[in-house]
Amino acid sequence: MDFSLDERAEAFRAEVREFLRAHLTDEVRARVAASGTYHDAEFHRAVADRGWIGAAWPVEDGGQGRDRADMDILYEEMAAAGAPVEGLSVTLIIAETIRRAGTPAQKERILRPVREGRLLLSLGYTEPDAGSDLAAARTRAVRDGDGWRIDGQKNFTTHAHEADYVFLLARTDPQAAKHAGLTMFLVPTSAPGFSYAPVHTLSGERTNITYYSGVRVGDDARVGAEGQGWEIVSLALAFERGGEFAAQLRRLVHATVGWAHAAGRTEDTRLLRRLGRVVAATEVSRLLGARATWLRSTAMAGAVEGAMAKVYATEALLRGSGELLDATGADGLLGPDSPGAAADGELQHLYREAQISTLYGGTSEVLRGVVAERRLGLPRSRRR
Amino acid sequence: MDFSLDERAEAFRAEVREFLRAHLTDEVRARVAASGTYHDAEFHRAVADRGWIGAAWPVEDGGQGRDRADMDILYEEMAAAGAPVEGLSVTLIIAETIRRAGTPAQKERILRPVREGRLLLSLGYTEPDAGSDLAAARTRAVRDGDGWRIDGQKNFTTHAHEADYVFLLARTDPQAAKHAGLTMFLVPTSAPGFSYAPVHTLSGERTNITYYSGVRVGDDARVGAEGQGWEIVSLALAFERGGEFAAQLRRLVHATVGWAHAAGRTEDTRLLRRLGRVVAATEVSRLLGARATWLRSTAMAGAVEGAMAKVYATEALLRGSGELLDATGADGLLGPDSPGAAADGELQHLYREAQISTLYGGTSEVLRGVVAERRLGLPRSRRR
Amino acid sequence: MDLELTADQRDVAEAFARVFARDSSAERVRAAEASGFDPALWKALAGMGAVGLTVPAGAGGSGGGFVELALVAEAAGRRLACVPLVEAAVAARLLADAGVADVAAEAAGGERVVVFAARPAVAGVARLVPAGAVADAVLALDGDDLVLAAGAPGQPVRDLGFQAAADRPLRGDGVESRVVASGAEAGELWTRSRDRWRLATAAACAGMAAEALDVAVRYAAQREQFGVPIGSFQALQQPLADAAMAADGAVLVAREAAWRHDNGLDSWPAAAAVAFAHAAESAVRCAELCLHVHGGYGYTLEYDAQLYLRRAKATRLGAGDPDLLWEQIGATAIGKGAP
Amino acid sequence: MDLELTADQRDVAEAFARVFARDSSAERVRAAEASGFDPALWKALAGMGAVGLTVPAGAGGSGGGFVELALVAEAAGRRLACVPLVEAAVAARLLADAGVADVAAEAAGGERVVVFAARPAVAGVARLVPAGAVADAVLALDGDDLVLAAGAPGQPVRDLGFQAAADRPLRGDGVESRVVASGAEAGELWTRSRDRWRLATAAACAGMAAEALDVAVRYAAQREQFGVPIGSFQALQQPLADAAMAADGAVLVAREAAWRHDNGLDSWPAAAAVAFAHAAESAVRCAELCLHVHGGYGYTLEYDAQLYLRRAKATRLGAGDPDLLWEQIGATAIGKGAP
Repeated sequence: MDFSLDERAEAFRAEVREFLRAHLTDEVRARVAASGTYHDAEFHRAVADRGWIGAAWPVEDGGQGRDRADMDILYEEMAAAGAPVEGLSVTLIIAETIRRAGTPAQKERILRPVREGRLLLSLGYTEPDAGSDLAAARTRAVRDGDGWRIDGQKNFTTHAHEADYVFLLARTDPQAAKHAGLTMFLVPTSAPGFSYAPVHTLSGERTNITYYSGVRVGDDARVGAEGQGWEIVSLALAFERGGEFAAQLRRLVHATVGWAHAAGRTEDTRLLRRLGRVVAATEVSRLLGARATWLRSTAMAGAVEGAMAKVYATEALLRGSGELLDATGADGLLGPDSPGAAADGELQHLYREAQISTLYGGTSEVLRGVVAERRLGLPRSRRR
Repeated sequence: MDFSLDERAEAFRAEVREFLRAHLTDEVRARVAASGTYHDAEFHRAVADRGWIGAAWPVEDGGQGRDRADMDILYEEMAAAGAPVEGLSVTLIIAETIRRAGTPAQKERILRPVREGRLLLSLGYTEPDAGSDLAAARTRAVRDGDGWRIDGQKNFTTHAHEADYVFLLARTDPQAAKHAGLTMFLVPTSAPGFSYAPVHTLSGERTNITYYSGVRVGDDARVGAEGQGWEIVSLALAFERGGEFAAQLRRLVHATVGWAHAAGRTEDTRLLRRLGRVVAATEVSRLLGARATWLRSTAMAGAVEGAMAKVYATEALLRGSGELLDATGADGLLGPDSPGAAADGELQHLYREAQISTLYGGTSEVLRGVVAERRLGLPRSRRR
Repeated sequence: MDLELTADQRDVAEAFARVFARDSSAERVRAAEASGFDPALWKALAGMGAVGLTVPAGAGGSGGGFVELALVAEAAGRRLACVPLVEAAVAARLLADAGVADVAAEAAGGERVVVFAARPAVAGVARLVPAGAVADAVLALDGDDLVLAAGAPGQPVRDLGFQAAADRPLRGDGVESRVVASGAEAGELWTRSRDRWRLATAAACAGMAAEALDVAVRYAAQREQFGVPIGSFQALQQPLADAAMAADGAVLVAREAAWRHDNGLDSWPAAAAVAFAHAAESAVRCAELCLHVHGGYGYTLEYDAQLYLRRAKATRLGAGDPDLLWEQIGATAIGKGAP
Repeated sequence: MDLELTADQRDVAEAFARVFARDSSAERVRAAEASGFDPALWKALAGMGAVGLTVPAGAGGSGGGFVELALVAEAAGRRLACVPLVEAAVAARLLADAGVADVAAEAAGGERVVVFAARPAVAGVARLVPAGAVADAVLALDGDDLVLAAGAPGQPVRDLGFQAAADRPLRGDGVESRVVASGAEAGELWTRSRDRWRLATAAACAGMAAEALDVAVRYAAQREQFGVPIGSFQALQQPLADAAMAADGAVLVAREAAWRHDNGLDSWPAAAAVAFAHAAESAVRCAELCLHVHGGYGYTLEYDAQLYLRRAKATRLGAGDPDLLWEQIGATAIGKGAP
């Protein structure tokens, strides 16, 4: 039993922190706040310049052969610092899927530009009537000559307005069983017939609704075989991790501690009790996340454990951010854009953001069902 | 809108309190604690002597024609004082059902002795394999000459060892649909073939498992028509109320306030916060219960509202008793039988008792489902 | 006991429900969101006598009770009305109680927007007063003095609850201060008004809780996932049922507190504290659940869930750290000794 | 990072799991319930070196670490062992650290039952010490002194957790007192031992949480209601899944705290506080849920659910009001300043 990260990993953490001090400037933060996009092209390229995009890929794929734990450190530190890392994160999930399941030509087209920070990818899974039920997608892709014609609509295609491709789940066989009639595509956002409209959210983050109106793509846009869309989604979902959420809790602790000192509340027992609970939840979340990473690194699966880490951390974030905001009283009414805001509005911002955390990447209810069935071995509930 | 109880009702409350001061002696309390039975024959008869058993029945049925609110006051004050009122409560639920659905001969046999405190009745619904699913009862009643032969087993037949009858739900037609093959009986505990074994519980309360081995009863033991057992159970369930649970919360507040004074903890903010929450929950529970009673008195139903009052109060009791016990720290380790126990062990006792409160009379999960369907109009969940 | 509204009460509740449905529709709330104040709605309410509802008829009001105010506040909460109804109604009544007849009449009629600050001022400034960015005057406790401070509206901030919150200095340049009461009298007047603010705001919170729940239930009943309405999943039914208990309880405790007040029962301030603590918590709980039930949509600004969440959380925060209130309720129970 | 146990650690865990399965079966626990102490189990554990596990080999122990003790405590918690394993192991190590060689050796070998009191004495009495009703001696902080008080076992009480709790006077008639350390040294020794008690007791709580959850899941998977296993209802699956996260988390935080201790990291006392706070809460939560999942049966003395509930709640209460610990954890985070 060894809970330590090895020396190399610790050195990497130090390197990431140093990088953030240099590159996560107030200017970058201001741009992110103004755009509502948790992606910043300049910052993104600086990360790429270090070779950290795809750093866990083998050297023959252009990576640095780092372990997964290193990537976790990267995400964790970035999330804890509030760096704009969502575009990077989504891009890597898709690129990783291409690396495993793409054609040589797709890898050629995608992997190097991704590594170099020149290509941004976005997810097109969910639809207005689908929500958590991804396999209910109705966006159609129809054979058209040697390619495909795509018509439909996707929700929550974050970064679509600056991305190069959408990783799009479409129905290619409406006669086939729900999960069997799907195929995955990589649709260029430059294609005629593609458009988007911004969707603004409670935390100020911007996402998009994307429209596909007679969008033509070649067959080389297809990822995986026809009818294998669900397998590709499942593969991609396995690359979503939970480490960021423990890091969000760290951000919450950090902001609260800073505020307590600034506001002279370091001995307020009401605050201390609530903070103590969040500190403990942070440690538990960190370890649940670390366990999932370790299991994945040893090829002992880890998907259910990842779900556990995600639900535990995000529920703690929702509850804890609400309670710590309560501790600020009326000063908590002010957000990041108001002078005199408690913790510069960070607590309020985290409370707003926390509302979505228990929903995306699988709602808490769906994931608890996964845990009940696959970790506890309980009989399947009659969900569908 | 008028939240007051009328003067007559308030006078009745005062009368009940005065009665409790006179009759709920330390001797009675000691007997209850020793026997684990929340019924005390002497106390029960004293209640009967006041005419309070069946007091809400019309005068022609031997009652006092009181309103339901009076009966609620009676139960509430008794529960808040910790009086042994469970035997009385169960007896009245059954007697009320007989009064509505029994034959004239059954009414003759049951109602007067019940009113006079000479007859105790107990419930035989649930079975080892049935639990919440009462309609799954397997205890068999088979036609046998002009009567019935009963074989089977019932769980949680509280007071069976001192009761005169068990109100027994039995399967008379195993071929019929689950809910259609049931019939209700009033089985004398003096019948040959009836036996019981005590079952002891976490709170020290005693209940019983009852056995029926070739028990012979006449057809006059049947309550309602053959095959109508489920209708009779439903009728009886409607007479279960929720008022006692708000009273249990009052007991919890009372015990905590007493302890805070005795232990010099009246300014402990940790205690005050938790107490404040329980005080609020007590008020909310009281009003939810009063609403259900009021709706019933105006014949606007009130069953769903009763379920809401029950779940709210019992969940608050479970949470609140646990948190207030926490506030006592290590002194809470001692129970009612140990000198030096915090609050004379009452907080620990209430915490133990609270564990069953969210289970009997419908589990919180089942009742929340009822609320979701009947109060919120949500589609039926796939429970069965 | 009779929980049914009287005919008069029903008339009040229904009349105002109609007004808010028309003049505080989702579109109107969104239009008023940036400023936190809807002047047309204010005018409509003032015209119906809502602001002076509890001010005696002789003092320029309608001579109603807090039960009626609670019913109006409940309806306002349901529609997230962008007006300081409770703050102004409590201020007008306070001014009438204190014998400041001229201002009381103007305040009651709504010609001047005068609002009560539910937290004492600190260093001569009433901080983040709801409607402080639009009010003509603020009534606040400044040390031992109860001060009516008129002057230019405060600098608006983007407050969580779009309530036109702003700091209001009680003295200094451009502020016309008038001490309405001092010492023990000021304390008594202020405490009584704070408790009235609590009970009426509790009613507003109860309305928010009930409406957020209704919005969630309507969505859950029609939204399908995995081939069935999501409202048929026990995983959502269970928390929705719990929310229904909390919301119904909030309506009951708020109305009862108002009833106790109007019937002169000594217990009304304690009831007001319980009502506010429970109703404010329930509003946040129902709004969070409402957002969650809506999935990703709930998080977008296009849906109303986030509006309920923000107003509910802000209303709760506006009274200060909720723990202090729970402690106060506990202390009251202990102070009464063993019941 | 490698969360797998080493071969040695696995041997320890498995060997003790076997011992507890045999010598702390449900029957044995019930037999020991009245006294709160199972002498035969004690003897078996002592014979395997469990009591002196962390005492250096030269001082009569096995020279193991707190990771091993945590693994044994976890197994003990799973089986509700009726022995003061953690209290005695911590006491033996403290005596060795303090150089009280003779008693340390006897305590480590289990010939004398010497237990550590995790709360300071009040007015010269160590109150409600687990195993105080059977121990030959108690180690407790009495003001500025760390006192070893030998004497007749205390008067047993019927404690919630069937842990043979009793008050132990540290001086007076029939008590042989020995001051082991004084002043700052006593405070340091005691605090370090209290933190060790926390991490090992956290492990015991994690074991209770995990086992109570397993018991609940096994029952939910086989018990049928309404024609299907109750474990297929989302209404039970959801809280069971939450309990699994809490329980797995408890095992991880407890083991990591022990690992930090053994690796000499300065952060181990803070980790021990977090581990105890979380694991004790999780144990109560899992036990309450276990009882609830069993329906009426869980409430009867025939089923084990109530035993887990009582031991879990008692272990938590035994450390005092949990709020104080949460506050301490918060204060530690604040004390470190902005991280």
